[in-house]
Amino acid sequence: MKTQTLAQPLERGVASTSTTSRPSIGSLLRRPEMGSLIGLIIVFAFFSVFGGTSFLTSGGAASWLNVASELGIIALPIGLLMIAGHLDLSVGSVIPASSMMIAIVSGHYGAPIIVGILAALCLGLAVGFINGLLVIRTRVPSFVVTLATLFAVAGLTLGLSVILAGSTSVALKSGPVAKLLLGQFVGGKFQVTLFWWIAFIVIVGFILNLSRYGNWILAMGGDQISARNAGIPTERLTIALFTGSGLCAAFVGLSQAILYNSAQVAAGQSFIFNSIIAVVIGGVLLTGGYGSVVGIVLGTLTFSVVNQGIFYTGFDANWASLIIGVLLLAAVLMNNTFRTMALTYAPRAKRGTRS
Amino acid sequence: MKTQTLAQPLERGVASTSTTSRPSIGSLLRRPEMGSLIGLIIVFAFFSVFGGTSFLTSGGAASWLNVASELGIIALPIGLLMIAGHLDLSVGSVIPASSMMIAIVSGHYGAPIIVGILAALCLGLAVGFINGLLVIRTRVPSFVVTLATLFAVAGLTLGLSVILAGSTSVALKSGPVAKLLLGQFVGGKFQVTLFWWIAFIVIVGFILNLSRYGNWILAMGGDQISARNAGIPTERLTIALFTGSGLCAAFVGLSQAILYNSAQVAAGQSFIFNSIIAVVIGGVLLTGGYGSVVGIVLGTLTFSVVNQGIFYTGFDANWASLIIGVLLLAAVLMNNTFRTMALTYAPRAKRGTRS
Amino acid sequence: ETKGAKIFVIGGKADDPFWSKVKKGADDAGKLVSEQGGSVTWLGPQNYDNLGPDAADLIRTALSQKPDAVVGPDWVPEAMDEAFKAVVDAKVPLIIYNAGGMDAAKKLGAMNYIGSDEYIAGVAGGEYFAKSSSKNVLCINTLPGAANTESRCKGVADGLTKGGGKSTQLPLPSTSFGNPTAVAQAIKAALLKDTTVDGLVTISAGDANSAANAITQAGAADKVKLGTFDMDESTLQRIKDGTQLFAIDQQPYLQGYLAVSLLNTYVNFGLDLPTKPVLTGPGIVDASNVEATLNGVAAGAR
Amino acid sequence: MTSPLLKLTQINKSFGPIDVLNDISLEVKAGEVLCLLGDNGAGKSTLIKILSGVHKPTSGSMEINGNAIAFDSPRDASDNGIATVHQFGGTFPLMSIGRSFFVGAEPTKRWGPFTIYDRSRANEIAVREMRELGITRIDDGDRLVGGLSGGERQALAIARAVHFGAKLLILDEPTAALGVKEAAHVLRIVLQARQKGIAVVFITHNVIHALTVGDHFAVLIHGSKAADFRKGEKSREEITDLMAGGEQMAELEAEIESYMVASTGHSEPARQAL
Amino acid sequence: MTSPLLKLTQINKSFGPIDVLNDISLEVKAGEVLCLLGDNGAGKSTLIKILSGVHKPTSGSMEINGNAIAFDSPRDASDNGIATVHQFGGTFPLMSIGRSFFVGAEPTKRWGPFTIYDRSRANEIAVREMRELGITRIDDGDRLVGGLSGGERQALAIARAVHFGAKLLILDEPTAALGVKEAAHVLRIVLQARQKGIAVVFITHNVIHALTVGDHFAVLIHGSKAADFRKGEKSREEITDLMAGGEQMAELEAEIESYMVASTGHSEPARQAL
Ligand SMILES: Nc1ncnc2c1ncn2[C@@H]1O[C@H](COP(=O)(O)OP(=O)(O)OP(=O)(O)O)[C@@H](O)[C@H]1O
Ligand SMILES: Nc1ncnc2c1ncn2[C@@H]1O[C@H](COP(=O)(O)OP(=O)(O)OP(=O)(O)O)[C@@H](O)[C@H]1O
Ligand SMILES: [Mg+2]
Ligand SMILES: [Mg+2]
Repeated sequence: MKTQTLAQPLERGVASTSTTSRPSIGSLLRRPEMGSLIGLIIVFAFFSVFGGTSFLTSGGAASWLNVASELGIIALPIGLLMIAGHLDLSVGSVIPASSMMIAIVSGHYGAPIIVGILAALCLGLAVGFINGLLVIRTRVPSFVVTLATLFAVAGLTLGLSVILAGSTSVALKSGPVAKLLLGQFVGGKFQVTLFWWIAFIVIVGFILNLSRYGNWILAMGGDQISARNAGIPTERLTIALFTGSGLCAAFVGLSQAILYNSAQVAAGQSFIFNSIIAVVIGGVLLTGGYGSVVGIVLGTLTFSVVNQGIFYTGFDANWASLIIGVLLLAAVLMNNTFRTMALTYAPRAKRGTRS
Repeated sequence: MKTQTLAQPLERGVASTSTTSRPSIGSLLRRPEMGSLIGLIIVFAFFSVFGGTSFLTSGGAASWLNVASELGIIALPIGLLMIAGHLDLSVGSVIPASSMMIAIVSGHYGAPIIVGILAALCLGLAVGFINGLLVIRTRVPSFVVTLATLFAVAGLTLGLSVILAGSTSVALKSGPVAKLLLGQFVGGKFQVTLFWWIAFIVIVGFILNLSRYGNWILAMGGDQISARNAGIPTERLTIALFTGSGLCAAFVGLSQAILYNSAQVAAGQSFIFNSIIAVVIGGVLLTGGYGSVVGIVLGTLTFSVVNQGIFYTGFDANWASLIIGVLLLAAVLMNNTFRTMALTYAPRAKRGTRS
Repeated sequence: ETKGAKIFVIGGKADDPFWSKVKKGADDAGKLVSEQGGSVTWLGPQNYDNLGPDAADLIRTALSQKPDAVVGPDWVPEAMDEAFKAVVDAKVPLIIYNAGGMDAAKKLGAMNYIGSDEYIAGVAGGEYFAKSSSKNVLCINTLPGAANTESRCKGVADGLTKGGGKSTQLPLPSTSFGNPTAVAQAIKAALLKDTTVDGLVTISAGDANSAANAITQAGAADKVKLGTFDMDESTLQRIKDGTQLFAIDQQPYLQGYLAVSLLNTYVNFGLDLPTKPVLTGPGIVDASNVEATLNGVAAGAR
Repeated sequence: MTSPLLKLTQINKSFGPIDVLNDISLEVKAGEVLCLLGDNGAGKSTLIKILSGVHKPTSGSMEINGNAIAFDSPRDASDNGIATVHQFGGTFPLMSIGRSFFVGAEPTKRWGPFTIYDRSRANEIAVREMRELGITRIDDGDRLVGGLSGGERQALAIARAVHFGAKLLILDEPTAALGVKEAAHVLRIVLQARQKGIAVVFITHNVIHALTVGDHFAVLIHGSKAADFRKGEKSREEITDLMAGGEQMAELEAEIESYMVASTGHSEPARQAL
Repeated sequence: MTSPLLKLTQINKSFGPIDVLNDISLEVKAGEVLCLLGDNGAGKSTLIKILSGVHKPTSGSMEINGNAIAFDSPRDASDNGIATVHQFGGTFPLMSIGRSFFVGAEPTKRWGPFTIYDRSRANEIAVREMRELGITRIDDGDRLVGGLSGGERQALAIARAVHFGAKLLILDEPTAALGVKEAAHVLRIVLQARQKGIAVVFITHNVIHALTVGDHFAVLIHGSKAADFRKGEKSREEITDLMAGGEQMAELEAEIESYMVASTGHSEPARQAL
C-alpha cells in the first residue's frame, strides 16, 4: 500500500515534464488515466468475446451502465473524500434511510412527492453534516465515526419505519413528473439515473479540476497539517465533503425508491464496499492525496462491466466470483503495467541540453 | 483520518517522557491502551446495568467471549498487517474455503481429520502467500489484490464444492480428539477457541513487542521507503504477514467446521469488516505505523460486548443497531478523551530543570 | 397468580422484510405475555454471512438468560442442534419454527413445529409454474450457499421436473446483495442470453421488484412469468395488475404469533396443542385471492 | 524607531508535561529582520508556530499594531498578512508545482458564468517566482513536487511565502537545504522584503547568514530568551557561543583542529571553520 | 596511496525521460573523506542512492575492493558495510527513539528459550550515541521520534549511520538542520571515522564544512562530474563558484552587498558572507 504511494505518481510527474501544452497523441497516451482506460478496454474486450452478441446490444450496454450510474453517483463523492484522506461507510444506511423517508412521507402518508424528495435529501444532508462535525470535533478516525453512524442510521430507519409505517417495506406510487425525472427507463432500457450521473460527473469534475476547492481537497489529503498551515479551512472543507456524500447517497436512495416503486429497510449495504472498490480501481490512493475524476468514472465502469458482463457469458454462474476476481486483478495490473510501459518509451529529453 | 495520525501518538510520546522505568499507577494510567480499556469498561458497565444479572453470569460472559475469540484470531494478524500498512480482505473467503476444505476432505471423502486440518491450513497458507507475492510483485494496493483473491477464492469454493460434494453445505463428523482440541464447549459454555485465542495473543504479542520483527513491522508501516533503506527485507516481511493472516483465517474456518459439524459455502464474509472494525477501535492507525496488541484485543472485546450485550437488554431488536452505533462511538470517544485527560493532569517536568 | 413467561425468540435479521413480519407476530402475541407479567425477547443475527454458528450462539445466549421457553428455526441442523439439545436438556420448553420441519422437532425433543417448509414451498411454486405451462424457470438466488435459499430453489426445480419443465439456479455474487439495480440488470442479462427462459422465481419480495423491472427492460413481459417467495405491497399490486403470476406465502406473522402464544399458554397454564406439526403454509397468493391479502400487507402482518 | 508590528508578551507553551517556551517577550518591527537563533530543540519552531497560528500559546498575549489578537487557525494569521515557511512540509509531493504554490490562495479566472482555477497563470507565476530564487531548471509548473530535489522543494515553499507575505514573513531555516547560489538568492530576497517595509523573522543555524541579514537578534536557550540585541552589539564569536546554547565550544573546536592538523599537517583556526 | 574501496565507472541514471546522471566515474578510498558538492538538483542525492542500493543505475558499473558488485536492495549495501543517512526520512515519527535507531539491526538478548528484542540496551545505546552528537536533552529512549525537533531527528539518523557504518559512511547534507554545536560534533565524528580508516562520502552546501573535513572533492553540475580535485588544489572562491553550478555569483553578491550598505551604512565583503 505504501510503495506505490510515491512510485506511481512521481512517474506521472516525470511523464508530464515532457508533455507540451497542446496535447499530442504521445502525451495523451502517457496520461495516468490511460492505464485505467486500458484496464476497462480489456475487460470489455473479454466480455465482447465471451458474452456473445447480446452483451454488445444496447440492452447489454444498459445492463452495466445502469448499475454503473447508481454506483457512480456514490463513488464520486466517496472518491473526493478518499482523496481528502477520509472514508464514509455511512452511505450504506443513508441509501435505505432516504428510500424509506420518501416512501413513508409520500407513499405511506401520501404527501406530494416533492416533499418526500426534499425530506430524503435533507436526511442525507443531516447525516453527512453530523459525520463531518463528529470527525472534526472528536478527531476519531472517519472510518470509526461513519461506522457508528452507519449502525445508528440503520437502527433509526428500522425502528422508525416499524413504528410509523408498521412494516419494513413500503410501496411508493409516484406521479409522471417524478417518474420522468428520476424513475424512467429511457428507451425502455437506460435508467434516467444515467443522465444524473453524467451531471454529477461534470459537477465533481469541475470541483476537482477547475475550482480552487479541488486544490484544497488534494492538499488536505496530501498533508493535512501543511494544508491547514497554508490557510485552508480544513474543518469546513471536511464537513462540506461529508455533506456531499450524504446528499449523493440520499439521491440514489430516493431515486431507487421511485424507480422500483418501493423501499426496503435492508437495502444498500453493498454500496459501501462497492463504491470504495470502484474508487480504488480508478487509481485513487486509499491513503489520500491523489486521484482523478476520470479515474473514478473508469473504475466504476470497469467494476460494473465485470460484475454484469459475467451474466452474458455462458459460464456456470457458480464460477462468477472467480472470474470477477481474476478480471479485477487483470484490469488493475494492466493499468499499472501500461503506465510503466508508456513511461519507458517516452521520448528522452537530455538534461544537458535543457538547462 | 490524517489529523490524529500525528496528534495522538505524539502526545503519547510526550506522556512517556514522564514515565519512569518502574511502572507507577500514574504511568499506567497514562499508557495509550488505558483509553481503550476505559472504552471497554464503559460499554461493559452499560450492559451490566441494562443487561440484568444474566449478562454477568458465566453464560453471559461466554456469549461475548466466544464471539470475541473467533473474531480475535482473525483480528490479530489483520492488525499486524494494518500496522505494516496493508489490508487483507481475502480472509472473508478463506474462512469458508477452509471450512469446506476440511468438510469435503474429512467429511465427504472420509479422510482422517488430521488430513483435513492440514489441507485447510495449507489452503490458508497458499492464499496468503499468493496475496503477498502479488502485492510485492505487482505493486497494486493490497486492498485491490486481496479483493481480487476474495472473489477468486469465493468462486473457487462455490464451484469446486458443487462439483466435488454436489452441494453447498457439507456435514463433518469429527472424532473426540479433534472435538476436544478444536470443537469443544468447555463447561458447556466456553468454546475451546478461547484458549487458542489466548495462545495467538501471546504469539502475536511476542512478535510485535519482543521480537525484532515487531520493529520491522512498525517501521514498514511508518515509512516503507525508509524501512527498505534501513535494510529491512520488506518484501519477505510482507509475504510473511499475508501468510500469517491466511493461516489464521484457515484456522478459524476449520475450527468452525469442527465445532458446528458442518461447513457452508457462504459463511465468513462478515469477518472482513468486523476484523477491521475491531482493529481500528483498538487504536491501530488505518494508515499504518502505529498500534498495539493490547489495543487490538481490547478493540475485539469492545466490539463483541457491544454486539452480544444487546441481546441481554430488554430493548426491542429493531433499535439494536442504533444502540450499537451510539455505544461504539461512545467507546472510541471515551478512549480519546481519556487519553487527553490523562495527559493534561500529568505531573509537569520543567524543562529548565532537566537539561 | 403466575409470574409470567420469559420467552426468547430466535429469528432472522430484524430488518429482513420476511422476518420483520414474524417478529411482528411474536411482538403482538408478546403484548399478552407482558400483560401477564412475562416478556418476549427477539434475538436475530446482524447478517446472514455466518448463519449456522451465529444462530447457535444466539440459542446459547438465550439459554444463559434462564428462559421459560425458547422458539427457534433449525436452519443449519449440524451447527445448531447441539445448542437446541442444550435447551431441551435444561428442561426448557422448545418450539422449532420456520425451518426444520416436524422431523427436526421430534429429533430434538421439541414440543412442536410451526411453519411451512422451504422445500415443500418450493415444490408448490414449481408445480404452479408447471400448471401455467412454464418450461424453463430461473431461480434467482441472491444468497447463494445459504441453506434456506438453496432448498427453496431446489424445491422449485423438483416441482417443475414433476410437471415436465426444468429450473436452474442463478446465484448472484455477494457484490449485488441489497442493490436492486444490480440484481435487476443481472436478471435482465440472463433473460437476454437465454431466450428460452419463460419463468422467474425470486427468493424474496425485494428481489421480485427487481425481477419485474428486469422483465420489462428485457422486453419479455408477454413471455416470462414471475413468481416469488414472500411478498410485499408492490408484489401484490403486480399480481392484481396481472404482471406477476403468484407469490408463495408461508404466513410468517402466524409463525411468530402462534409460537409465542402456544409457549405462553404452556408455561402459564400447561396447555398443549395436539396438532403436530402446525403448518402455516405454503399458500399461493395469485389473482384469485389477492384482494384479501392486500389489507394484511398494509398492516405489516403479511 | 518604528512601533512594533507584532508584539509578544510573556508567551508560554507546553506540550502535555513538557514546557517548551518560558515567558517569551519579543517585538517584530516593520522593515526589520529579526533573527531567531538557538540550539536544536531550543523552541524556535514552536515560537514561530505560535506566531503563525498553528499552535495556541498556553499563556501570554499577542498584539498586532497595538491591538490584542489571538489566532484560531493559520488562516487567521495569513489574513493578517503573515506568511510562514515551516521547517517541515509546506509542499505536497503528489501535487503539481503550480497547485502546490497556490494552495489556499488559488488564482481564478472567469470562464463563462463560472470562476475557475487559473492553471496556466498559477504555473507561470510559480515557475517565475522559483526562478527568482535561482532555481532555473524548473520550467514546467505541471511537474509534481515529489520529483523535485530537496533544495528545489524548499525553494518552492520560500517562493510561496515571499509571494504572499504581505506584512510579516517568517522563515524557519529557509536556507538549510539550499545550495550556495540559492541561499544567496534567499538572503537577497529577505533584504529586498525588508526594504519594502516588510517585517521578517529569520531562523538559521548559520552565523554568517544571520549576520548578513539580521537587524535584531533574539537567542533562545532551553525555551527561554537568553539574549536580545541589535546588529553590531555583539561579536561573531559571542553570537556563536549563544547559538550553541551558551555552552563553551572551545574544547570541541580544539579537538576538530587537532584532527585537521593530524591529517593534513596544516591547520586553520577551527572557530572560523564552523 | 590506498586502492579505492569503492569505484564507480560511467554511471548513468534516468528517471523515465529525464537523465539525472551522466557518465559519473568516482573513487572512494578508505580513510578519506570525499566531499560531493553541487548545486540544488545537481544529482548528488541520486548518486548516493545508487551507492546505497536504493536505485539501480541505468548503466555503468560499481566495484568494491576491485570486485564488481551490484546492489539489489539497500540491505545488500548495508551487508557490505555501507551506512547512509538520506536527505529525507530515515526516522519513523510513530516509533520510539530506541526502536527507530536500531530498525533492521535490532539488538537481541536471550530470554529463556527465546531471543527477544533488547529494549533497554537499544534505548541506552541510542541515547548515548545521540549524546555523542551533542544532543544532551534526550534522556529517554522510549520517547517517540515524532516529538523531536528537526535537528534532533537528523542527529538520530546520523548517530544510527555512524554506529553501523563499518566501511563506508554516506552522509547526505547531515548538517543541514543542525545547530552550530551539533554540526561541530558531526564534523568531529566524520574526522574520527576517517582516522579509524572508514571511508566517508559527505554532501554539503556549506563550503566551510566541506573544507574542514574533505580530503577529496567532486563537483556535480547538471548531472555530470564537472571537477574532481584534492584538498588544497583549489581556492575557497573557486570551490564556491563550482558549488553554485559554475555560474558567476559576483553580480548577486554585489547586490546583497548594496542592500547591506544601504541599510546599515557599513559593509562586509559579501563573498565572505555566504
Ligand atoms: N508536538 C510536540 N510534542 C512534544 N514535544 C515537542 C513537540 N514539538 C516540539 N517538542 C519539543 O519541544 C522542543 C523544542 O522544539 P522546536 O521544534 O521548537 O525546536 P527548534 O528550536 O525549532 O529546534 P531545531 O533547530 O532543531 O529545529 C524540543 O525539545 C522538542 O522535542
Ligand atoms: N524520483 C524522481 N523522479 C523524477 N525526477 C527526479 C527524481 N529524483 C530526482 N529527480 C530529479 O533529478 C534531479 C537531481 O535530484 P537530486 O535529488 O539528486 O539532487 P541533489 O543534488 O541531491 O539536490 P539537493 O541539493 O537540492 O538535495 C533533480 O532535478 C530532480 O528533480
Ligand atoms: Mg525547528
Ligand atoms: Mg539532495
